Amino acid sequence: MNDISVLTGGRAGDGINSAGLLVAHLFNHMGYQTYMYFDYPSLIKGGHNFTITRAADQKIGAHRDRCDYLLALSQDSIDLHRELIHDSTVVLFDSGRVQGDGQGIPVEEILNAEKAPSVMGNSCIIGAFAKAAGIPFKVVETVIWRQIPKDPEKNLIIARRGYDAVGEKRVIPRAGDTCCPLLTGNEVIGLGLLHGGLDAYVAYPMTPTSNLLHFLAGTARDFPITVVHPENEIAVMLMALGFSYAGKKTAVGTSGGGFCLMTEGFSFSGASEVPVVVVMGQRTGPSTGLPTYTGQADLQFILHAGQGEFPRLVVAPGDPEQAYVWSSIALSLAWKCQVPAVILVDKTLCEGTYSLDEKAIVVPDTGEPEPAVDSGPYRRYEITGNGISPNRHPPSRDAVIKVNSYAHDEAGITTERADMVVIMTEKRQNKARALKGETDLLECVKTYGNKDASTAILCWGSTLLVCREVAESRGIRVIQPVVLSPFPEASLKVALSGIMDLISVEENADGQLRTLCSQHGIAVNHHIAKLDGRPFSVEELEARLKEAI
Amino acid sequence: MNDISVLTGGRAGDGINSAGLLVAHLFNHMGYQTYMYFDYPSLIKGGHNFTITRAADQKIGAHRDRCDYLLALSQDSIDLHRELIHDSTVVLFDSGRVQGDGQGIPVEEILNAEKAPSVMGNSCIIGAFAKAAGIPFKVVETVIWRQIPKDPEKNLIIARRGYDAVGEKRVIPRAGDTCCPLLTGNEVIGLGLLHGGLDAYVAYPMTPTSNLLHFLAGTARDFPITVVHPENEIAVMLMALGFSYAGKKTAVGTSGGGFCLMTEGFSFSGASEVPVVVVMGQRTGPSTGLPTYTGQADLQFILHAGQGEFPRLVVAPGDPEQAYVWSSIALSLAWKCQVPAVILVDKTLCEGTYSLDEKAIVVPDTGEPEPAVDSGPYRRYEITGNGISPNRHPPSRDAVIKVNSYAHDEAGITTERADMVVIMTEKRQNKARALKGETDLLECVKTYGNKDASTAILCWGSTLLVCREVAESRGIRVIQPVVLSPFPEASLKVALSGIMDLISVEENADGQLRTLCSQHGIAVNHHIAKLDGRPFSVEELEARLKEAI
Amino acid sequence: MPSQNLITGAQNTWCPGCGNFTIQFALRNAIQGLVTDGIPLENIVLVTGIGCHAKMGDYLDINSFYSIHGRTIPVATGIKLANPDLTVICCAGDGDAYAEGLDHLIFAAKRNTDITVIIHNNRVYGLTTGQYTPTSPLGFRGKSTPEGTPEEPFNPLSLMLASGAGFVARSTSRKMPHLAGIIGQALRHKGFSFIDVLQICATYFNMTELYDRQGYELSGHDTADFQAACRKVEEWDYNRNSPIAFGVFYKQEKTCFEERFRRHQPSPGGREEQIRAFLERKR
Amino acid sequence: MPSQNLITGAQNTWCPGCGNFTIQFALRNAIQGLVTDGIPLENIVLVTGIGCHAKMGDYLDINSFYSIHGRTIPVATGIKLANPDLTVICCAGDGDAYAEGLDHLIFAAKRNTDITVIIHNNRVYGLTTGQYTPTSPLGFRGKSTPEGTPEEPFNPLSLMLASGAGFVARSTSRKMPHLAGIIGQALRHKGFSFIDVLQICATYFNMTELYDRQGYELSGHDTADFQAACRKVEEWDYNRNSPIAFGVFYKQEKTCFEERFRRHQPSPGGREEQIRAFLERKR
Ligand SMILES: Cc1ncc(C[n+]2csc(CCOP(=O)(O)OP(=O)(O)O)c2C)c(N)n1
Ligand SMILES: Cc1ncc(C[n+]2csc(CCOP(=O)(O)OP(=O)(O)O)c2C)c(N)n1
Ligand code: SF4
Ligand code: SF4
Ligand SMILES: [Mg+2]
Ligand SMILES: [Mg+2]
Repeated sequence: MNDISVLTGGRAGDGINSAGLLVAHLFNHMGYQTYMYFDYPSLIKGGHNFTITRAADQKIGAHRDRCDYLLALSQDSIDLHRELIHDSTVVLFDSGRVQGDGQGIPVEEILNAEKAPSVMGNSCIIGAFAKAAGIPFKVVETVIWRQIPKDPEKNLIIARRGYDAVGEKRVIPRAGDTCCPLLTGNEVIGLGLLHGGLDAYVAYPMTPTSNLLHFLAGTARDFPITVVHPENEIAVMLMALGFSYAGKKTAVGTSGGGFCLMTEGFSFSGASEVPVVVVMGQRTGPSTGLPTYTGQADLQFILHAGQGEFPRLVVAPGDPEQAYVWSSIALSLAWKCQVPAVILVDKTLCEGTYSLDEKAIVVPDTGEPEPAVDSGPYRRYEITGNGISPNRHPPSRDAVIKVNSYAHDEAGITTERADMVVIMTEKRQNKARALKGETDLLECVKTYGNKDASTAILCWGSTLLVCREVAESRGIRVIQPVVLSPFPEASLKVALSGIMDLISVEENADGQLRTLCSQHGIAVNHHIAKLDGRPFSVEELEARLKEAI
Repeated sequence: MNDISVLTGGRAGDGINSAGLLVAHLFNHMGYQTYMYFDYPSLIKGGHNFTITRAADQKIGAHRDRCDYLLALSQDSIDLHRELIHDSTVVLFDSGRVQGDGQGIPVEEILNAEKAPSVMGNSCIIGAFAKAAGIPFKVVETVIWRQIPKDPEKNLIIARRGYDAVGEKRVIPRAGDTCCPLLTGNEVIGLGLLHGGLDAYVAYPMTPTSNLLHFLAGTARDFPITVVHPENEIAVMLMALGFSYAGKKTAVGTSGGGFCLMTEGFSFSGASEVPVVVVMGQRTGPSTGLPTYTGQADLQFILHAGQGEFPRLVVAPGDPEQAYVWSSIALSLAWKCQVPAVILVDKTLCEGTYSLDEKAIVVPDTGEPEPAVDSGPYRRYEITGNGISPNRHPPSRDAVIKVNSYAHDEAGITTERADMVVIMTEKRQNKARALKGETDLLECVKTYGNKDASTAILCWGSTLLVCREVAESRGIRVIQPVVLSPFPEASLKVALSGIMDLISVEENADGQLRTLCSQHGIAVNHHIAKLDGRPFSVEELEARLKEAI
Repeated sequence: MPSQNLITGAQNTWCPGCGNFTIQFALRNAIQGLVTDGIPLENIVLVTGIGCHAKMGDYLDINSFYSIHGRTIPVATGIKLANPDLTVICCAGDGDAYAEGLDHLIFAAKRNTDITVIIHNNRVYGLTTGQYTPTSPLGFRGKSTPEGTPEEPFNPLSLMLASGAGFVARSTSRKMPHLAGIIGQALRHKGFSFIDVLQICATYFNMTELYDRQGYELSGHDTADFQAACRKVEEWDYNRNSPIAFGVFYKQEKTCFEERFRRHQPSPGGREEQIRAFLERKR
Repeated sequence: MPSQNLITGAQNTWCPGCGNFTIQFALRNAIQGLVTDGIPLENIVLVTGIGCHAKMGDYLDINSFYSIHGRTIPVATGIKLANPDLTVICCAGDGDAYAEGLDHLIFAAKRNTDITVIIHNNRVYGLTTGQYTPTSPLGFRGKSTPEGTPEEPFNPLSLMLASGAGFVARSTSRKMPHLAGIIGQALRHKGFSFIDVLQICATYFNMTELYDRQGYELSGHDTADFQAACRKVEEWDYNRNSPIAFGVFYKQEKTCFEERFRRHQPSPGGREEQIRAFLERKR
């Protein structure tokens, strides 16, 4: 079995993310499945950035605690990662900047000789890596032509110089013929929303969803969508509700701190039945915390955010294919059921780069909202069997469309009548049932690994792939609820049949999914927590699991 | 047993609240325990307002579905309350405005004759009521002198005219000699905070806590406190944190919508360990909902508000004495443990008026924070045994005091180091334990009613008094957790011993306390919900309980 | 099917003598004027905040979005961006738009979003029973400031001019035809239009006498002259008792926010093809 | 015990060439000047937002409150009200104070809270890697606006003058002594002081050439003349390439916010007696 890890390190501003991505593309064109973790502090230049690009024969989404190649553009890249280096690690470094054991490449000299700008240094290192790994230069050519739009010719010359500067060290074989698109989670979420019919995206920048804003702003060239970056998150949420009222399928994106500012509008969406989708990218909290690191500590907040009670859809995709599918579903169901929806993700998924398995992307048809039946004057909150009223948008001839944050009657006029308040609360409860009916048609709980095992890992969100990898190697089961509200209690209980030992793996201290399960009478025996903002490595989870069982 | 209800109704602007309060004061001076419910829609003039003033021999805090006296200043006051009127109801009305069966009083004529302004109409009706109820005029005199600071003489003349205009109808006996202070929940909370050492109060007006702002703004004449009403709730929360950093014990007040805007600052308080107390008055949601009606649908939101995980104190007093005691405790413990605290109340408690039992107010001494030991340079987040660091305030010689919303080291400097992030998370967990240790010393769970019963009502907040009344008459138990975070699981389980049938009574649809209990392995058999914003009447809860058991 | 007079059946709960009645009818008349001009009624949307003013959403029988406190403008911006054919009006309070959500107001002016904002400036929080607002005079004794406010008011017109607003006007609920006229002009102005309406709060801040005594209608004022507008709006600082001008202070057409968004024509292959093309580039 | 040079040991992570270095040392020097004047160092508090600018809180070895994004000013206001003896300084970003939390800035000016606000106006969101802010020029291609921004910038100085600010100045990270001087004046001004610092963002918006070419120091300008200040700040609109003046545009002493709060002397009986008296009245 092939399993290769490449650590690429340098300072912020050195383009480490791009370098790691080129490595991933090389593997991709060698027929591998890839995953790239990007670790960076909250600063713009300097500091220490690194990527771990991993390649394997089967789907992966976690890094390992060792590296086979280390590409060092800074001294820290070696000094800070000594524990990842083992005897057969191939260390390549920019000899102008780094001292160490391994193979130095005189990047600056090469660039000077070719009169190339310093940004092309990465191509030099990548060339050297390819040679050391025995990757044919043709593959380098393909990747550079495809992935470096700016002056690929010159970059190729530089890469060739790097290629020629070193010898073959540790040859990696071709693994197959597949060549997947490599995408970040943010890009996949964006595409899923676009697939679902997104008309508008409104966001204020905040890690880890800023890149979703950037991505969608860029796609506004190709897709009929409007992307707005307003003055703050309160404006974001309320603008989105304005778009929605006017008939546009709209999403917003943020992280915990920004979501706090959206909660009032979120409750408003619930009360007024003006739908909206929130892409909520978790990072390490509380408060500003570690802005560029990951976490899963906002689940309970998201489940209960906003004053009062109203149905909400919360989905937590665990891998890029789920992210595509469930982003699309979240948008469709939010509009079908006229509820707010949250796509709850985190830095790992948002900013990780994955090989996308296009065949695994099958978006179920969630059906269209029932068409408005025109009987009598239009009433925005008409009482119907399932609690969902015809949703019309201005301009709509002969219809006066009134939405309202106050308790209201069917026409949307404010009321303080006790009976009407109860009727509208029951309407929302009816809608909650309708929403549950919709999600019951979908595969809300996924099961992986050994279906006969009596031990299972329970996880949610981006830890899925590390849990799968560890579970598969240990012959245990993985159970992942993708939908967290409405809670898929019945399907989860089915998925749990035969399980004697249930271990939750969550990047939080409280065991928030565990708590949610206990509300539904599902006992979790152990909670494996992770608190430092770094995702689990395969080895770390393996060790933690060993302690637990 | 004496049990008398008086409904006073009129239009907004007629001073119905004051009229009802005068009735309460009459009862108070007749030796009764009183409670007054004030029902009003969200408008300033017109509409229909009413109070139900109830008097009994023992402590009460709920209204009944019948009235013994009806004082009608508007036609609606009779027409909308027919179901409360029974054969022996004494109906008194302003004959200039109302037509009906009962005794009319020519208020306008009397005022004209005495050249009194129209605001004095209430005194006329009150006089009439006193006569009808056989209350000696001396009592009227006492009450008017004490409670009407503006021109009591003239008011007394008018009251006398009312007194003389009717005959005795249904005489209520003197019940005793006690004469309690009559206070609204807001006033009691304010006093409790002042008792606890409040230095500053910051709020933006929002029902049902606006009157707490007004009350404290008024007390700034007598107490050394600063009261600020800033531009919005975001400013409120952050200003409060500024006060707190500078060494002032500070509280803020709001309702759900305003709290949404405070959640980001709330998480900041948790992360930076800059304490603050939030008085959170629930009303009917979601969103703007019914601003002047009650509800208990924000519990789960409050328990989880803000991104990330951090300890918080949440107390939900159920009667005015608890409100006093626990407001004081919340402030003390928030400062002792350096955590954010929430006093979770609702419109019923905030705006209801109660006879305050001063003897029942015993504020436990929660002790002082450990004094700062000066060893080496001051570090705001010094790691200590219990997670609580010395809290110094500028100006503080030779100390640099740094607080920080980012993950930080002991000195308060931003860090992104994985190990330090874990250390600080563990510090917060330690503090959570310290906080739990503090609350474990207090009576976090209250038990009332029949201690041998196998059936119990589980309630929280302002429903306590209606539950007590019903439970005592049915011989069952009432269990009320006053502290909701940290959850007093052990004490609650002790309180539940012998209980076979547990019924939660909550003014929400989801059964939010029930959910919380189920997380702790406590099963609630029935949930009695109330959704219309009106508090339970005694009769209604009795009937609902009968259905349930 | 909206009613002929554009008034719903909802029970009106403003206090007797409240200036909101005047604003209601002035706005109704201005809207009827637009409809006469050929704007379909269904193309008009009213966004309101929370406060006494906001009940307008219940009372006018037109499309309405009864928002939350302080948040008329972002909603209106979203609606306008979603469909620039709509005529979007905000009825906001002074607590609403000058305190809780001031930032949005400034950004609407800056962006020149083509919406009309009517501030029911009664200089008090009406619905929460009488606290000071950013335009209450210094020393105002409201319920939250029993000893008098500790701050001077700001001048919303100066703020709007400094923010780039292209239509800045003031009127009052004491002058129904004047107000209707100004609203009519604002609705027809292409770009952001701002009207500060000095509204009588009969219950908590009845300035009838002041506005009647000090108020006068602007005449001979050059609405194209920015400097002149700045000087004119400074005449009254919302605090002292100088003359109070009513009318349009400044008017200038500029490119609107929504015009600066490229409206993309869906490509022939549709979304799926675009997605496939994108994925292809990522291989 | 703060270090002699007032710089902590925290690793500095600003980009090489970043204007924040200049601001850091200018502020440090100005603070040292205050201390020389006799203000105890421990009486000085720095409040920062979130952004590159905000790292100042880590780097200066003085009391600091590293707040959340957009929220320096309410915190500073709370601190100042709590203890008027403190000297409170805000280091805020343009995203921070002009977008996320603009309302607070205007209210601080309106109230004349005696704090000093330094805006690190690099006209870009630095820490979130380069999006437009309210002072970026029209058409700025940031990551959220790859086709160029759809809005014109506003002029923060005009806004501050319209909001009632009593000290309005501009400087730049290109002029360290000038900046230190202006900060020194601001710190000594009794009342709200505002400094817009045109700061170089070496990475995302390097305006060195523009500021050096177009910038000049105000001289012969009457800082007591409000009208003149208004005209002067309009000279450059943060969009086009007109001359850019640095210096104090306006300066006026007025009553401060915190002075208008009655500071009550605790009554002899203390709280308990007051509470008892209150209860007595409620019987
Ligand atoms: C977030 C939030 N804070 C506070 C309130 C309570 N509230 C309702 S109306 C109002 C003030 C209204 O004042 P203004 O906007 O001037 O409107 P007016 O009633 O004077 O027309 C407030 C503070 C609220 N609904 N939402
Ligand atoms: C509520 C919230 N929204 C968004 C962010 C993300 N964020 C961090 S810094 C920043 C922008 C900083 O820009 P600016 O204030 O101009 O500071 P600079 O980095 O340019 O100094 C943003 C949007 C946040 N931390 N909090
Ligand atoms: S309180 Fe004032 S603004 Fe509100 S309805 Fe009454 S008069 Fe009008
Ligand atoms: S991104 Fe710009 S503002 Fe931030 S540190 Fe770098 S140069 Fe300075
Ligand atoms: Mg108002
Ligand atoms: Mg900036």
